[in-house]
Amino acid sequence: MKNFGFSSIKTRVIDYDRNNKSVSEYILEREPSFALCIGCGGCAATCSAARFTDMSLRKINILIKRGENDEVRRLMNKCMLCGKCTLVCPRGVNTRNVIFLTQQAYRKLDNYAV
Amino acid sequence: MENLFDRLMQDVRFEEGLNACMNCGVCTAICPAAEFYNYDPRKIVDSVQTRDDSVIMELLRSETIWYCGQCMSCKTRCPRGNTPGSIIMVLRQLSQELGVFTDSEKGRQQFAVKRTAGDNILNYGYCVPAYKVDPDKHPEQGPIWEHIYDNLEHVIARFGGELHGEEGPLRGFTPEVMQELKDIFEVTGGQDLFDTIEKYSEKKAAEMGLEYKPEGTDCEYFHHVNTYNSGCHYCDSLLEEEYETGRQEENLEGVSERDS
Amino acid sequence: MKLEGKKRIWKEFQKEIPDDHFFFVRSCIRQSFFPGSEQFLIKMLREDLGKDIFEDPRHTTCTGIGYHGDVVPFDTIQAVVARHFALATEHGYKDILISCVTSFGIYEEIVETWKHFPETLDKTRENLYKATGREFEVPRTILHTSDAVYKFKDEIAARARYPLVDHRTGEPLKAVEHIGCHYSKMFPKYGVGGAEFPHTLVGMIESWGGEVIDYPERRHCCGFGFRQYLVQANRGYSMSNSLKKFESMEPYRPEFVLANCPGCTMFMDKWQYTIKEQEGRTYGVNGKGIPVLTYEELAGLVMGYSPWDLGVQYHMVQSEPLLDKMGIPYDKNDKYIAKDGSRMEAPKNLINA
Amino acid sequence: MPDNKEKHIVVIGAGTAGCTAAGQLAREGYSVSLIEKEGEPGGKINNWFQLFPDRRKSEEVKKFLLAEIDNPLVMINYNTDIDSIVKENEEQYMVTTSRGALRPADAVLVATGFDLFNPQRKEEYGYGIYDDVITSVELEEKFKTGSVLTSKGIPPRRVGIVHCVGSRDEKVGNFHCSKVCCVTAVKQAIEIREMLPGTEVFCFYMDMRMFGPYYEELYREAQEKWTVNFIRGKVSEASENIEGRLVVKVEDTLAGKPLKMQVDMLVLMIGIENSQSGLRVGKELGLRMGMNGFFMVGDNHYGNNRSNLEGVFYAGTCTSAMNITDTISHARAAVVEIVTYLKSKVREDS
Repeated sequence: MKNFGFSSIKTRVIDYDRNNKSVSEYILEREPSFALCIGCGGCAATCSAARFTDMSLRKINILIKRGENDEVRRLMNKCMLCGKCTLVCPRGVNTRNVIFLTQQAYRKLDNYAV
Repeated sequence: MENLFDRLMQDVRFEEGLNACMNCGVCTAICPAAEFYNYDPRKIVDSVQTRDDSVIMELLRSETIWYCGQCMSCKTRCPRGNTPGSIIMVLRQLSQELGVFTDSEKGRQQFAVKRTAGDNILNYGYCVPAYKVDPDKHPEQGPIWEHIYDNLEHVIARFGGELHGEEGPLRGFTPEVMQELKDIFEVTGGQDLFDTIEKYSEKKAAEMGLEYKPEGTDCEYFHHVNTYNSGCHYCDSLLEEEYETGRQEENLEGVSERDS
Repeated sequence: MKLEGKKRIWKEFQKEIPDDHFFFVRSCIRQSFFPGSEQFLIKMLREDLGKDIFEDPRHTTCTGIGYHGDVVPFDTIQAVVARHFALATEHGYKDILISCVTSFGIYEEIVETWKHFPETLDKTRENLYKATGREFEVPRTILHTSDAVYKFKDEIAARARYPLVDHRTGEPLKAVEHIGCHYSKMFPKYGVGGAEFPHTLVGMIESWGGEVIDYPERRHCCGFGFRQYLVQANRGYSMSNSLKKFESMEPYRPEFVLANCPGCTMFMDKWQYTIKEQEGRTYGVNGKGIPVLTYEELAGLVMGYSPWDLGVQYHMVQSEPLLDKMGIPYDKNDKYIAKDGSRMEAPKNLINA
Repeated sequence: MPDNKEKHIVVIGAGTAGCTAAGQLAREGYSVSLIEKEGEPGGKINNWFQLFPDRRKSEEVKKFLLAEIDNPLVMINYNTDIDSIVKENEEQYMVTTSRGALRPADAVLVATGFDLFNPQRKEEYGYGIYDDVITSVELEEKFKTGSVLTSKGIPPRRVGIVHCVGSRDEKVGNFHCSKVCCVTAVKQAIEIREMLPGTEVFCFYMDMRMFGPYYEELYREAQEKWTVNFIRGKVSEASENIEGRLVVKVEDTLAGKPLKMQVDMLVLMIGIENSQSGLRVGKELGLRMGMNGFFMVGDNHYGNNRSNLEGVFYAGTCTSAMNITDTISHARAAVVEIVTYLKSKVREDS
């Protein structure tokens, strides 16, 4: 094949119909408060990890719901499970447990896939 | 020094293009660049409207202002009458004037744009005349282009024209016409911008240890800026850096039963 | 889908298109990549429709690709465009007919800027006078060449020898139209039908017997992106955007794409080749490519002109499947002819050839 | 009941504001002519099935309005348009309707209400073109019939709700927020989920403006109990795919990425504008207009029933977007203003 010097690029649009939302369902089943997030960003503002990385719990919450799993995997490992986010959430979302369940869900997802 | 925001405001396109953004994302939703680059025109407008010089300077040095393809689809939809595409054009202009465009990989490409479309204007009176679209540099134009390029005189003649003739397609321009174009560039700052791009590109080439020639497209620096792609502009690039599982995901259905 | 809804919009966004006396301005891309289209436009307007279309060979590029490639300042392009206006003024023309959507968009942007910021008009007059000694009047109307073809579409239909129908079944041919972002997204009022449902190409296709497909990515950009194509390292952006459109239109099985903008016409054609080479994908029926035509080429085919005199053979995706459907006769051997009238060797590896 | 029958007030519009004010004025003993262009009272309330935030049937509020105007002092003129209003002398207005001249009016109450935004003006959403793009009002119609089906006659698997259609949008000339659409969206989302438990609902919003009592609670209930999904971003365009499903493009601004999604039905939360018939009355009278297209009130804080004309007052949504509760309060406040005004006139006379 000819060398064109470029190739097609993978889209970064969230394709909601194609994405796998089972992690979100897994969390919602076990931590119903997950549904209550209003995206205020209080969690992200207080987050210890966010000071040193591009971790944003607000964003993770949204990305889980949209099934953007690769990015969630990348971001969630930066959480230090300090739990400050849970203290500030105005909607009473148990954010610490959400992260916990997320990690659990991906472990299961990835293991069962083998 | 003059405040950067005020300097941007001197351009009528900026004044017209920036009202008050409410971060609705209607621009990003249909932006062809946001589709493929790690890019969000909404965030650029939001950054600019902070009027914070350090934020603006960061933009001027960034990759992000160079992702826009200027399709202007954003203008059609914005409920606040902003034109992110125009704002970005003015940011790019300033980035070049200040010489900070060479700080970014995508910004450095301005040298390639200047040496091709830019120089074509003053050399031939066209932005992209057929005879300057070398098939070797444009393999994507395919075998039909090789045919046209190699037989341009015949192709133009078939449609009643004369290559470099007095009128019709790909006619040649008289020295008087070319002089008028040059004079316009001289009077309106077009030549200054060309010179600025050259000056900072030459400097950057030296810094990078790449050969620079005062004209043409045959030097290491041109080749570098025209072809180099670090690959870190896309969503995948972030993932590859930090996340290393190649596993395909499966549906979690059934996991919950097994879990409980 | 309810067509009445679109018709209502089309009625609202009608554009005043003069009947005669056009000052013609060429496109850099068109005269280089498919010069047949511009030449046929002039011929059709002059000879078939009896119109006055005037061209001053001293008009240069508008510098639009440089402008949107960010190497030409706004002041500079205003003065270059003003010089074109000066040429029109010199010959007494008030209506500019532009053969390029990029230029068309720029002319609109400039004229609108002059309205909103009169000081920029003064400055442009001063700049142009200083550089060239020329003076100009702001034109009465700014027209894209497709506007003119749209205006005369029914007259063309009246001369149709090969309407846009499958000549064996009488079924209308299905077509995709691509209007080009700068035609009406920036200033919807300058485009026939506005920004969301432009009618220019739709009107032609329907008037000539075809059927237009509305597909999800219809409004999406072809991906030209100026610097995103000019610089080789960026071309993935350009191709990926076209690819997205092709994937979206594929299920509708279009027979051809009718494009408005020179860049779009070229890219939607050439990227089909590159995508085929790189990914082995084609988007037409039976593994073929989808021919991408200009509105002049289409008008000429409908009116019965030889496809090779229109220049359809100079696209990467060849039009024979479409010609066969329309029942247009042709001799493949006449496609590539040299200045002296002799036949040249046909290029290899074209799509649909 | 005080006897003020000699004094006559013309109330233009028999919607929520007009009916409330007419009834209250009659109870104060004044003669009222209530002018309504439609054949029945209630105005826009007739469009609605259930009301936010408590989901009571809109018919109940309509019953209240009917009871209000069931008073011998209220003379109702249905199917009647205003032809002209002329200030007769220092004191009175001569109102001529399509049915003839009325008795001179000592005060005029403009309660002309609102028009719903015509979503055809937002071409990018394809209303009137794509079959399953409907308005919030058309969804209420479906609720009234007891079933929500797409144009293909099947229940939608997924419904998208677009906030701010015709509101907060310079492109259509409306800078203002229509206030009630956010909570309407939440209410309708719940109703859909209730009626069709298998249907997913997505609300596309820019800001959730839950300004009234129990609105925020309703929003929370929508998330908690009904798993309604909320995506922060203004929908940029809708189109139809080959299966006839709608493809919605939006930026998920909280994720910072564009998002596309197929829905079977797209509901447009159309905003509130001053009504065309109200604007004609305003022109006839010479009422001052606000920048937002509604009538400009005498004072934003303590005079929002007053107009620029002596003896002409406002009630309800001709001055700004309002919910029913606020409209009724505003109408009652208008009565207080009118009564005070008429009494001051009596004192001047004597």
